[in-house]
Amino acid sequence: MADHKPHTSHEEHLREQHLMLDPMPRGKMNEMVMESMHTTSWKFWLVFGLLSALVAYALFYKWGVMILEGLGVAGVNRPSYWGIFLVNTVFWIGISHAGTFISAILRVFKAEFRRPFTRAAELMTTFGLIQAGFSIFMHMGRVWLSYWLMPIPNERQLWPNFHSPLSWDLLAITTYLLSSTMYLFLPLIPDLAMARDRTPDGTWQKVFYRVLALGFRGTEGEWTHLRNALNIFAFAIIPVMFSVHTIVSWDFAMATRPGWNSTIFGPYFVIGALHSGMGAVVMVLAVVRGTMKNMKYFIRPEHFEAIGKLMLIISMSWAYFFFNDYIVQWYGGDKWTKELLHWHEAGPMGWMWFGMLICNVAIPWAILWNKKWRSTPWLIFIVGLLINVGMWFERYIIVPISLTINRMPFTWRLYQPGIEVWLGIGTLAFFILLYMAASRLIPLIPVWEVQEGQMAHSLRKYGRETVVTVSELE
Amino acid sequence: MTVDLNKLHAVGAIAEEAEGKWGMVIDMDLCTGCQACVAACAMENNIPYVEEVDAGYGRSMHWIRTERFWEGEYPEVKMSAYQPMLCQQCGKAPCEPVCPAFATVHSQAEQINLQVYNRCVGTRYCANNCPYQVRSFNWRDYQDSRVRPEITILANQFNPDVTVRRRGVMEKCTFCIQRIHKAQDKAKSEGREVEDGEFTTACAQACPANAITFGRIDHPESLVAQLARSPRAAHHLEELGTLPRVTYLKEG
Amino acid sequence: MAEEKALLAVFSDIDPAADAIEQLRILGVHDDCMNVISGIPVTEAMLGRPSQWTNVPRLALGGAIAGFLVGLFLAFITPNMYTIMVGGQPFTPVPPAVIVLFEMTMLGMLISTFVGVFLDSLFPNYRPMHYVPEISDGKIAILIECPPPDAQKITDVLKKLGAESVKEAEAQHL
Amino acid sequence: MSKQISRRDFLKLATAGAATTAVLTGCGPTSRFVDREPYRKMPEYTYNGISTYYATTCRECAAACGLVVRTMQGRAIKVEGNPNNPVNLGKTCARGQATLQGLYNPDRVENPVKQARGAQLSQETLDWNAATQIVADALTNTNPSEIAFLMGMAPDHLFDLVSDLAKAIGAPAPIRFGALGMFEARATLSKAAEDLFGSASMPFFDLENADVVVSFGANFLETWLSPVAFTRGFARMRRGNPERRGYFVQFEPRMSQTASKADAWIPLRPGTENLVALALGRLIAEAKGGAIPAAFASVDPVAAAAEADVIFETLERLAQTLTNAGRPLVIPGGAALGQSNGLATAEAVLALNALLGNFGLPGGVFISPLAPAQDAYHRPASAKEMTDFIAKMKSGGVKVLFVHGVNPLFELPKQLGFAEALAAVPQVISFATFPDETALASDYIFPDHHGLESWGYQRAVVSAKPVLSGAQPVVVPYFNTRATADVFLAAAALTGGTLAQAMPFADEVAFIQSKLTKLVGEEGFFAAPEINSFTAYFQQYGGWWTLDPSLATPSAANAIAKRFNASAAEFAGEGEFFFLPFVSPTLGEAGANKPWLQELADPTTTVMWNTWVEMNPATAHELGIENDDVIEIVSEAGSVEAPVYLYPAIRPDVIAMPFGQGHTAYGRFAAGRGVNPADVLGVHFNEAGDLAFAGMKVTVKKTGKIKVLSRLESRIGVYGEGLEKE
Repeated sequence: MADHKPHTSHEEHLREQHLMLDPMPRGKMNEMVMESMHTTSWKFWLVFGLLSALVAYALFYKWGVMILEGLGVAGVNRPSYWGIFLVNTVFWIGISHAGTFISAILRVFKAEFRRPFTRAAELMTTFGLIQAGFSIFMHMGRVWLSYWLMPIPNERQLWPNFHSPLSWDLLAITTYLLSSTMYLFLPLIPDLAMARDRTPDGTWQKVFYRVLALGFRGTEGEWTHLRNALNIFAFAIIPVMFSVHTIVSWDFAMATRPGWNSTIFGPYFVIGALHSGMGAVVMVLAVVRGTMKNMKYFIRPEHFEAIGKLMLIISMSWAYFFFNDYIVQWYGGDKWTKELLHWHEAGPMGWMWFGMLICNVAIPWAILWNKKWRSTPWLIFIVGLLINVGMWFERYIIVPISLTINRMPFTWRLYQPGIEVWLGIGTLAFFILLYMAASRLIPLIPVWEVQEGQMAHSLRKYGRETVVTVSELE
Repeated sequence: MTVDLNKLHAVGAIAEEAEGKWGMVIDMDLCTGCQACVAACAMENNIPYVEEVDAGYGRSMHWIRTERFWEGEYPEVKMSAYQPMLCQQCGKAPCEPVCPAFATVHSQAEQINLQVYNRCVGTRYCANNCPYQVRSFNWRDYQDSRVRPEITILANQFNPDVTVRRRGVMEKCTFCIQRIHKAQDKAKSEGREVEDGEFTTACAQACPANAITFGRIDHPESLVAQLARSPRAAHHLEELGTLPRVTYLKEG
Repeated sequence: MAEEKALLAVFSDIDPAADAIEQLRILGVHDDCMNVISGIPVTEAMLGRPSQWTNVPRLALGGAIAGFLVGLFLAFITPNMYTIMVGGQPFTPVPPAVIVLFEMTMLGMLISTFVGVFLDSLFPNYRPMHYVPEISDGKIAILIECPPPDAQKITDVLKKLGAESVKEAEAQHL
Repeated sequence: MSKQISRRDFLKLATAGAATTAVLTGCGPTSRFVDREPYRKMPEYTYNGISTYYATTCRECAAACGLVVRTMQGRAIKVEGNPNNPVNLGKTCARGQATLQGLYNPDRVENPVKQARGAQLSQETLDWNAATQIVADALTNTNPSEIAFLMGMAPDHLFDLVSDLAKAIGAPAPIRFGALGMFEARATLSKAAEDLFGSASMPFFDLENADVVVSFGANFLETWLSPVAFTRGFARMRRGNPERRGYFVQFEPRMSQTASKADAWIPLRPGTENLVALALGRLIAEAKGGAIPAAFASVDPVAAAAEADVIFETLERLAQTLTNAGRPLVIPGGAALGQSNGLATAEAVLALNALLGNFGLPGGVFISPLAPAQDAYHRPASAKEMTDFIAKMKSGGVKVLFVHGVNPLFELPKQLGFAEALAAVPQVISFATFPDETALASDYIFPDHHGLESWGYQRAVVSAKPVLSGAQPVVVPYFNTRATADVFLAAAALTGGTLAQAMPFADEVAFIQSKLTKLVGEEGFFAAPEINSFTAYFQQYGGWWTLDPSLATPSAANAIAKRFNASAAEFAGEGEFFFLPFVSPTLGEAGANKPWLQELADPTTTVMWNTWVEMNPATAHELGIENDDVIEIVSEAGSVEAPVYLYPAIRPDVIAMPFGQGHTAYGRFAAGRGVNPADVLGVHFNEAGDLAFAGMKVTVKKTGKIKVLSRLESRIGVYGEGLEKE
């Protein structure tokens, strides 16, 4: 980017700031994106190798051990029957919400700043859901029979029990995983075609892109069908997204347990999911911007600034829902709920409760209000990280810490994580590994969408003021 | 005006007035906490022991346990009555609807809560949702002789009427359903009804204090039904509307 | 297509391409014999082209209805195949059924939307096709099918209107 | 006995109608046992899916509860109580239930072995002929006065046989001992009865029919004498009469399981039970008016209450309650008698009963009847008698020692020096079923069957009706074991001569029949005209007992006329804490090798699989001791280390510890687990010769180590740990 000069005109300043006003020839842009995929240093492969080893050990080997020996190698017990498995499931499903939020809601509301990072966010959705799936299957005592939960009958025509929130969960997560994968793939097709066109014959990448691009050329018909489909997806996937985390919350809210049996859990979980999801998006964007070639062009402080604003709003909403949940429970005066709230705050894991509030509310509010601070990639990366820590704490408080307290005080017992720590690290490593692999294989920047956006943006003078104008092209 | 709450909650009324209801009365004034019921239950139902570390970590698999609490401080300290806690065989069991695999269901014939071991996939949702926390999970292969060589010999004792559970399966008190069925089969083959007191559960059979009584709680003249009408009778966590089949007789 | 000839004219911008389309129409090339290939979505209106017909919304609706029916089957039919009482609830309670219906409807709709794109666009299609890779670099190409005698005339017109190149399109593996 | 019946006929009769639900079958034609066979090869009379029930006797303690064991395809499946047996009337305790895990225990002595006092169970197996020869040689080649028989507490057929054998060869009578007898202070009770009633018998306390019960340390709901019978009696006392609820008070420094069921638990200073009993007597006598009996004349109730650290008004109220009670009963036992003044306490309590006038009345005190076919009451050896025996061993007075059914290396206080005494005996032959400490320290182990594989009979100690409980094998022996009685009989036959003539029995069944002959024609639960039918019924019903109680009424006059010395107990050792060992209610003396008994939560602390030290939380906090801190308990006799359980219901000056763990052998479930409080017990006796096991003071030291106790309870939910409100 150009150097800052005191006499730089306002127009130039705007172009510098906004990707949409800083157009570049399509061919050049394609080249930058292809370059970003193919410029791979030894550091990348080192990290990639380490993560592969970690995934092989922490996820697959340890899981194998757990399958063979039983869940006794984990820390789950009576009464904390669920433990970190469900914490991670909820956490990863939460992460997956950011992709949909950015690419669907912001698309519907035509928030133009979304354009360069919709794909990065959608990848998080799909990869996050894969980890959520791992986590929930790990949690099962007899995972080899997990197909019994699918809507297929046994030989006596006994189908799964649709009274069970877990059955709803299965339907919702399956729907969401399939939808978000399709929603990731559809806008990817033109970019895969682009990559196909720029990949020399005779390489395996050529075959890869050829197959995945499905023969897309960009004819009028193809674009029309694609645009129509994307519009339908953008609208339809929003309720699916809301339903997924609401249903996840119902796994808890439907139970006759103190602290869980709360009507506000649905929206509270959804907003929490967005909170952690947005935090994860800024982390990913900061890393992508910092480590991949040419990304400083596509991902600019303006994007962090815009996401930062969203994060602030979501953090406030989370605080609102949290307080709503808290005060109703507190005021109710139920004996067991009171014990539970006391346990949250003053129990041996009380530090986590306060940590959650600091990470989810205090720090975001303290930093994100300032435009300059929230535009600073490393700072907002830290905020995103802390929000994710805080949201993980929140789920940890909801699952194993709340499970400690029930209506039978004789059984109350602390939960000490066992092998599930490894498994959780395994899912995190697998998520990063998938992301790294994807960054080498598919264009992380939806080039055609950026081009489309740049086409629509222009500067216009109103009197002395130069302003950005966006035209409706679709 | 009197309102029949059972009529208002129509479905609950079905469960409450159902035929074929087995029930239990436990006299807490008599229970001495001696653990005979626990041992008898373990022997009857092939319940695994989990050894010291797991037992101390809340993984013991007793289907029945005696709870006790303390009141006051020395020297005014008093121990509460021992309360044997086992599956309450709820008429409206919170554990049942949450199982995605129909592995825990309400038995229409016996009016108890069944656990179908071979359909269980181990989500442990039922155990979370059990207000009485009486479900136990097979955290490991406790009954596999490849894991525990001593099982090869100890397994000679296993009751062939009761399944041996493997890892990853939830289990709980069944009101000794194998005994119920045996008695019913015998009565049927002799062309009669099962008589009150003809058989009983392993815990009730062992209890040296006779604190546990088992029988048809829907027959008003049976001993268990008479005891359940005692002014000392109470259900545990009755306010949750689970319609427990186990009645406790309080002290005093 | 034995008697038809395919020409591929490549333009660098929208305006000359729109002009070319207008000119071609004057030359008697029917809209059905033209196709615009672009690297970014260019609306029909920009090029003055007739609206494209798409089946995607209809397929989506059909999929939604099918999904809803599957949901009805799961929520209301399957529990009656092997009736089991759980927690004193009815065999086919409505509130949980709403969730099943919603999820299955959405799943049906989104899958059929996705499949609709494939059906309408004849994906996947790995046969040789008329294409030049520059399109993905931002060029706009017009693919014209015309009788062989008109080919030269059309080529000349298009070149005059600013086409970067006009050549006989060869079907090639993409 | 006129003719021997065949085994087959015998068993056919023996199992017929064993219990209400019994299926009547016999066993294979060639075996006197029920074969354990693979399911594809079924024993005769055994049908797939149909259980066979056999009546027998529980051998887990000496109470002689009747069992009905459910077997299937030759495997013992489930233990149920024998509803006919007057001792337990169909009920069982946890230890009885778990006896199957002793039968099918992975750590049994599987063959006769030449143990040669090794640290591990020897692999050098012998055949039974060689084993019998070794026993025969030991019997013939040793000076009879230098042969000794050491046996378990149960008064059973083997004791009778060994007594006859000892008499025949002129050896000293067999000695019976058991840790339970030591902790119950049986010798003290019978000595008190002898002093006051003139006969050394067991007093019988009619708990069932009492309405106000005061117990001085008697843990009758746990292990004391006959816990199942007393628990049933307790239940009848509490709720048996619809008109009133029985009232129960326990004096004990620590709230035991028994005390936890009391309406009032009164923690008194250890060793002052004597004073409190006398004070109560005086208060009652004053309330009743008239002259104060001699027994209670010397005590000053206010001073006694002060010395016992009991509020005087509490005693006054209790005296009032007892005075007004219709059927008051006072029971002495357990740690109250295991003091230097234990005998005085027992006598004071019996005198208190005499004052209350309950002798011979329902809900009162009686003299236990003799069991059927018993000439006189034989009590197990007291610790003092064991000390004398050990001295004899040490001095070389014992050349051959036969040990059966007892594990003195584990059960006796270490300071008694049984290990050294054992080393001084040239030949030790053990008949242990399990490789316990004493068995491993023997020259040979000739394993006996497990109780469920054995024939026999056993006399009930605590029963209003005289009971001879019958035992029969319910399954074929799992291992290459042999009944000890058979070994002795075979050895006697080998020796030839007078011994063979004195013991002319082909096997133990013939011997048992010879003893039962006396009962033929007697009026009882069943009557049979001749011995064959009698023995058959005997096995069917699980024993023989009279239909009516035959309790004798002691004379009250002596009891209240005796003048007592009202002084508290003396304590040995320097230290700030009274040390109170008690028998683990779930493990008993020998349950540690059964995994399900280990897994049972202790009723009061809910600890599983380990030993703990109970300490008052206030005291512990003063000393900076927390839950699970391992402390060292130092007594004059030694020291042990165990983790602390902050027990809210124990006197601040008392620490308590369960007995039952701390094995160094005895199989995988027992060995190396917990500690044995007997290791710190000093050797002091009361006037009756019982060990003053609760008569010690100890010091406590923090070790800095931590051992987390496995508890069933939640420390959060029960003690509010982590939930402290500021």
